[in-house]
Amino acid sequence: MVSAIFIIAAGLGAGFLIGLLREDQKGAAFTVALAALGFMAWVSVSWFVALASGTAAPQDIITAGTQPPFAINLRMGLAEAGLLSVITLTGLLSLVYMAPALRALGRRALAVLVILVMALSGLVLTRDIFNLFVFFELVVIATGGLVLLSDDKRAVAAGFKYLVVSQIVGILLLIGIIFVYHANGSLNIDDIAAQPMGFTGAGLALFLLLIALVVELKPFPANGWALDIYEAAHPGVSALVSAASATAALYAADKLFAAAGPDWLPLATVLGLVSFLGANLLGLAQRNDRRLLGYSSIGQIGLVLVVVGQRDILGDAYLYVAGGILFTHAVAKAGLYWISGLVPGRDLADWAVLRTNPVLLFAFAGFIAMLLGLPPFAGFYAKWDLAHALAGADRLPVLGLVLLGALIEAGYLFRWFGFALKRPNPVAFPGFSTTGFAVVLAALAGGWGLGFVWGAGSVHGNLLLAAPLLFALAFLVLEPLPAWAKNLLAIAGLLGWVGFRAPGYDPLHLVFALVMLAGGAVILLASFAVKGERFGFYPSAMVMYAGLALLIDAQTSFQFFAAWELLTIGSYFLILRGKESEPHALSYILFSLGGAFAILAGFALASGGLQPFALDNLAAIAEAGLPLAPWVFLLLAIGFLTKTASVGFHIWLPGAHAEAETDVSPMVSGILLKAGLFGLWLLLMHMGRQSLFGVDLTYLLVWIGALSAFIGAVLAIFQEDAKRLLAYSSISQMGYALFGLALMNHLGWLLALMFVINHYVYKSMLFLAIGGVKERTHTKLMYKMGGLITIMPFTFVSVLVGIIAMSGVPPLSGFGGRWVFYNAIMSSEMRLPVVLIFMSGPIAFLYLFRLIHTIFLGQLKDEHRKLKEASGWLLAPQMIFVAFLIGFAILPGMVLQRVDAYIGGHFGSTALAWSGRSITSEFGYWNPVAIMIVIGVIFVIVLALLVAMNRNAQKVKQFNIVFSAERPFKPQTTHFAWNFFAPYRKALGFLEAPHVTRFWGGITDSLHASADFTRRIYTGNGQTYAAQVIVFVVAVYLVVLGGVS
Amino acid sequence: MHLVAMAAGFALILMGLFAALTHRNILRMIVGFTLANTGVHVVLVSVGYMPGRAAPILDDAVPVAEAAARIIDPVPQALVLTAIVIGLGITALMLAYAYRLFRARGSLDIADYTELKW
Amino acid sequence: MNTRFSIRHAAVLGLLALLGLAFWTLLAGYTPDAELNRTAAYYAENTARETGAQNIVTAIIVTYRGLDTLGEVTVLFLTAAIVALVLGQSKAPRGGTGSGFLPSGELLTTGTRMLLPIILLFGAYVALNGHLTPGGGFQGGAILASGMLLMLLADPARRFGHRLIARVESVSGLAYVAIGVLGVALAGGFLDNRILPLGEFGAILSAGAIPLIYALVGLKVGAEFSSMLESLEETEDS
Amino acid sequence: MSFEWVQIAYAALTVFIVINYGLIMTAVVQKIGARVGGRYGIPVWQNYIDLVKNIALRSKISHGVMFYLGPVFRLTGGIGLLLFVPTIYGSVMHQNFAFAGDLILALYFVFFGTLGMALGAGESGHPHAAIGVSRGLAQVTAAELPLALAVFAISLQYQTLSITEIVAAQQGGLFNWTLFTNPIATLAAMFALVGTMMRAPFDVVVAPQEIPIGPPTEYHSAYLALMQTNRVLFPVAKTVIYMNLFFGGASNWGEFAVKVFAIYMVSVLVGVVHPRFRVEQSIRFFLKWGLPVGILAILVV
Repeated sequence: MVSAIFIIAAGLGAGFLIGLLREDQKGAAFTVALAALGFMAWVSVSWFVALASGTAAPQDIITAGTQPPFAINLRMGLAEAGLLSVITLTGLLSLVYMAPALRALGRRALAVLVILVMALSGLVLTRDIFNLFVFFELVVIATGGLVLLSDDKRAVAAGFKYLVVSQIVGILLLIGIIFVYHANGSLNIDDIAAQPMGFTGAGLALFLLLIALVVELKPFPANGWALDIYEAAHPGVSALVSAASATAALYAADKLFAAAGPDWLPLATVLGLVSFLGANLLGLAQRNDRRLLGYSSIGQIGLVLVVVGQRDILGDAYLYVAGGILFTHAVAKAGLYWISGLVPGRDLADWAVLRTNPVLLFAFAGFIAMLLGLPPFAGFYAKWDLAHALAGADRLPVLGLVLLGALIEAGYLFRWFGFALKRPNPVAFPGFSTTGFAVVLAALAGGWGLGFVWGAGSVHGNLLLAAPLLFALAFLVLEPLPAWAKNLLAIAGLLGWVGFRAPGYDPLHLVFALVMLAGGAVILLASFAVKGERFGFYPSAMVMYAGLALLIDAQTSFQFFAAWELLTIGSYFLILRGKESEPHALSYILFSLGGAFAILAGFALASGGLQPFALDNLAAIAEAGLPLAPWVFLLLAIGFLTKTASVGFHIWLPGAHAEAETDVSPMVSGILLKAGLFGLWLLLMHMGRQSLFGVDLTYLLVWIGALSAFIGAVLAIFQEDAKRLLAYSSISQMGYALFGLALMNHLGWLLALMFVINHYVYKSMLFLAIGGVKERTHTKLMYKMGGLITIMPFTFVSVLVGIIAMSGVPPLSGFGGRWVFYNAIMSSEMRLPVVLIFMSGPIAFLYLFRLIHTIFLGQLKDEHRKLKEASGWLLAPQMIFVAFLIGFAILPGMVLQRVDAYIGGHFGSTALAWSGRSITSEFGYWNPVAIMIVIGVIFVIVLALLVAMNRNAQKVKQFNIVFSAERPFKPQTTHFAWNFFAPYRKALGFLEAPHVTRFWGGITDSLHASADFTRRIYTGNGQTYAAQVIVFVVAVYLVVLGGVS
Repeated sequence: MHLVAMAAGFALILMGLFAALTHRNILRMIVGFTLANTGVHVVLVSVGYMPGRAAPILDDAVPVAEAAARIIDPVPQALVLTAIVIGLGITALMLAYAYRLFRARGSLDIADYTELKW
Repeated sequence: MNTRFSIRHAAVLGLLALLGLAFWTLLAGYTPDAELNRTAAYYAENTARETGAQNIVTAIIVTYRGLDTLGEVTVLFLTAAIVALVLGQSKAPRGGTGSGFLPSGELLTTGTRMLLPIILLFGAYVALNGHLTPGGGFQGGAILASGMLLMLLADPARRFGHRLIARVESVSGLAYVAIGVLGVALAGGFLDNRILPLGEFGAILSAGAIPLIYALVGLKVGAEFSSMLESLEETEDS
Repeated sequence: MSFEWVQIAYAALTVFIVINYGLIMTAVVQKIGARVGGRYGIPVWQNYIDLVKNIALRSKISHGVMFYLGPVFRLTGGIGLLLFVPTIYGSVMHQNFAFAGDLILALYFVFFGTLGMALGAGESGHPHAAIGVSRGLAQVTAAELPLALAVFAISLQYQTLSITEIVAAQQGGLFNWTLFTNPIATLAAMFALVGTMMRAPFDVVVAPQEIPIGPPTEYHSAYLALMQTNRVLFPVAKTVIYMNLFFGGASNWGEFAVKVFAIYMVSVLVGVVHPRFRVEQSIRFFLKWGLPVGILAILVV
């Protein structure tokens, strides 16, 4: 194993050697630099591998043949090795990436780069505070030099501001160092006695030392200079600063915080939180990509500083957590900066150019996911453990703030991704460097690699080894295949998985598995209608299905949450595919992530930090009647309610479902919503009733359900957009299901189960049908259609069956749901919420009739006369659904009987009596077959009568109607469709007022406003920045002083 | 005595910072920082100083045997040398930047270089 | 100015007053050691034996804290390089520079001729005796550079070979690093000066590698300062 | 309850009786109205004449399949509703097909005819039809609400959803009727009755003056005949439910005739003394008066 000292020696040697070369030997100089950095990287990585695999022991390197503290010593441990690997590799890649700029500037620039990397390594290795200072100054000077690489004229000014601030930091450092030395009689970090946090002499000296190091981390709000560097410097340099320098500086701070002892950790926590929240908040108002990345870097480093502040509770997990976040951030941020070097424009929307290069787009998505700690990347495991440690140590405020900050960050990052995917873009990449491209890919690979390593190190098992996820990721490789081939594979995969897993499931799991996965396969039939390659569809869709598959399989809270995140991401990318869906996809992902964080907090709270936490243990918590039980319940419930789009969290749904592609709408509506129900069902199954401040939370849920059912229906009848109408009706239907679940009785759950199945069937069917119509008429506005029955008879039939089923009119399956519903409410105490449900029933009838009438009946428009029936691939699943609906209507027992028995087992209540064909509850009875036959017979008889009486009725033309004794001349004027329920609006229009939208809108607006206001502290004046740094230091000093005394 | 030196050092630092924070002329700012650095160096050496002892050089005056009792703390002196050189380096760099800025815009007013903000 | 004074200056004053408060706490809490602390004591007792240097400070700088010094040298190297970068980008057309200067006075020119050798000699002396007497490579180097400065003043149009300076600079740097590495190979660790015999205590050729290193440092520092002066000199409006 | 073939014959009989009863009753009601108004009025057999005339009509047109099926749905709905509910309590003959489902079935099957009718009218392409449907649906959502609540109330009261059992529970004396045991629920239900009988003040759906008879605008000949049949059958079928739920049911055809007539007259009486409501007015009316009573009904049970 090569001693780490050679990393430094090599760096210095190379630097001087390059100086020796002639100005014109640029090639040679470049080679030397490359060799040196390569060597340094090789040493670091080999150490990391050796230490991680335990084949080598940590090494202390002494210099001058004298033991510390009398001579400077270095240390190479696991953490150091990891950090060095990141730093040196970043340096190496940056060298390649910046090669043209560096060559242009001459060999000296190369020397500067190499020495910068050497200095950063020294920062990590050294155990001597003054030596630390020396390396710091080296970093400062080198950075100051590299800033010149930028062709941006403003960079020089930025560099100067940076030097000004570094002067102040240097002063503080030196004062701190010398007094610490005076107090301890040693400059060695390991000798820094843990001073009680008194502010006499040493304590204060230590404070100056720490605060100086913290300022080096560019903490909000004393960081204007850093932002200017990030914005103006060459992207390669920014990458280096953000990935390597910040990482090294953070470790330096970490070393001293570790030495300073636990009393100082709160300082790190608080400063970190301020930085994390502040920077992310201000990021909201940014339009310049590099500056935005700067804000995000500052935020992330702040987050790691928070982790540093938690080292007392993290224990052995400390390196795992801190490393997970820090490394992922380094890789992702470097990658993003490198991409920004390829993107010509500086406005966020200019990233739309990435669309011309799918690989870069994929990289972009990957890096964002890494930054946000989404699975399967390393940050995910780290965030999970962090949350659990915080919850375990009752540091809930910290947990809450961290999650809040993460949510804000998600806000601007995903908005940005939306821009990239949806904003107008040039047809091709102007000027595009292949080396840069390669470097980006390297970073991407690194990110995935980290994800794999962290997964391997996780107690929960490696997500990247989960079969469904692998299957989904495989589609990334298969992208070049034609859509039909991928579709075939996808369907096979889904069915295969269900077939493979189904035997192990209990009836309830089985129902969900069939609806979500087998059901997904059925919907995928419609995807055959799409020609071409359909880039990006299958990976997203399959990630969503993988998430669903894992969700059903989940045994522990971790597996559940990981699956939850996966299906959220997948569905987000799916929804984002829609033409107009940019804002809706954003609000979807934000609500979903918010919900996910609530779930995370809930699980963390429940587990009390002990992992792995089996889902069944929720029951134990409930039985133990711990005071935190209701809170766990509340958090988890909130998380799931965001997914079911219950009223209050519903505003994302209409846009998201309505703007999605034809075959995506049924997936996200018919299938995805069920994930929320699944979660709620698990929750209620395990935790049962919980009451908070005397309020029975299930009672609350009943109200929310009823309210959703009602509001959803009312809003649906006022829509002019067919798909929005269906979307709102989904809110209503989910409300029914939630209502049923929350009734907490046997029939209530059966009701919910029936809604899970029915809603999947008829909503998927209707979305496909309406989607088919839209693809023919190119509009979603119902009043622009009309009279399509003759042109699209099959579509009409499926819509007809769909609405009969949904409205609960006998004989179709919807009625069964209503019947169970009545029996359920009769055996429950709830009275008032029922009123809302009663009301929403007939209202559903209104919007459903509007749907079928204004599209298929009434007057056919001239421009639609030549249309054709929807594509056969769209009709195929619809016909399957029609068949199923009728079958399910006649023989509901086939599906429900086992489930019924299972639920009965859970409640210890008597199941329904499934005698022969009739179903009997303790209150009433119901015989589907008889109903079907009776109605059928009567219908046939009456029809026969009619035919007998006027078989010779003649078919007349469209306008042959009695119209005030006149013949209408235009379908537009004759088709009564727009604002169809005007009287209703007159009577109940006030229910339409968008209070919820205003509420959330108000929150986001105020966030943006405060961000835009606050960021004006960065006046751009170097002097002001310097003053801000001092203010920051003094302020913290006074606060801590106050805290101590 | 030593306190005087140290106090003077601190005073220098504050004065330097005051200059650097109030003068908008870049050169004056640099001078201010140099002043502050000098102050830091004074503080550094004053920490090592011990009344009534000799410089840490082992010659006939200070035989090796009794060195420990006779000399002052050598470490700060070693440190201060490094600090001085580094301070010099940064100052030189700042001057170069100042020159470059002046070339670019013909102004040395720090307030004129605020295109980057927010 | 006056209008701004009342506001900004008052604010800054208040701010620095608070900072001063912190400094004051340090000052008040400070009591000089009666005895050398353990580190210092160690040096006092072992320097002679371990490094054979009379000047303990030098021993510390070159050996015990050699890594610092190496970094320090690197700082100068970097600065020189970057200054060259910064100024190099606004370089004057070849030969054109300095031509605008009046030839400096007779006195200065003659004085330079007389003083320069002495200055250089003195510089070398200071550098080489660092381990015995106050002084050392940095001081020596600075003196050497001052000689260069004097020459430039005497004849602004004068140029030294860039290559030469660069060579000296880099070679001495490389040698320094090499010695450090040798320390790992032959002695107790990086930059251990005992790769050469410690020699007789107090002699000029003693204290192992220290004089060598200091000589290199002197050369390097001198070269670096000179190159900085050069760069400044060569900017078009000097 | 299980099925024997003979029940079909019985059911047919029920339908036959009810249709004729309806034809005459509605005519009688008309006549009474006329007499009150000082006019001579139609002969009581007028409905038969109209029926025959419509069937005999020669000009017959169709606007399409749904248009054709509309009346069929309508009448199926009427007959079905009648047959899913036991007509005469205690009589084996007239239990009809009540074994197929309980109260809930009846409650939801009401919509079957409405839906089919609306679809048929929709395909006629006549704006007045669409307007009529829109009005009708809008109004029914509010009007049916009190009934739903009242039904919930009494099914809680009797702890069953089976109509037969509910009727059984009301036997043995006038004061066992729900009317007296649960007046609030009954009152709520009556709101719904008045609101859904297509009579003033809630007949804006067919508002002859503005939108010539609304949904059926385009219908004629045999279509109209079917719908006419339904128009006499359906109210009776509905009234039967009310009778069974709130007025102790009927144990023989005489009682049946009287009770149905009496209940039906309620809506007639209300109708003749009130002007027509606009839709939003009737919605507000039901929400303001019907709904609270209904809520009260389910709260006090």
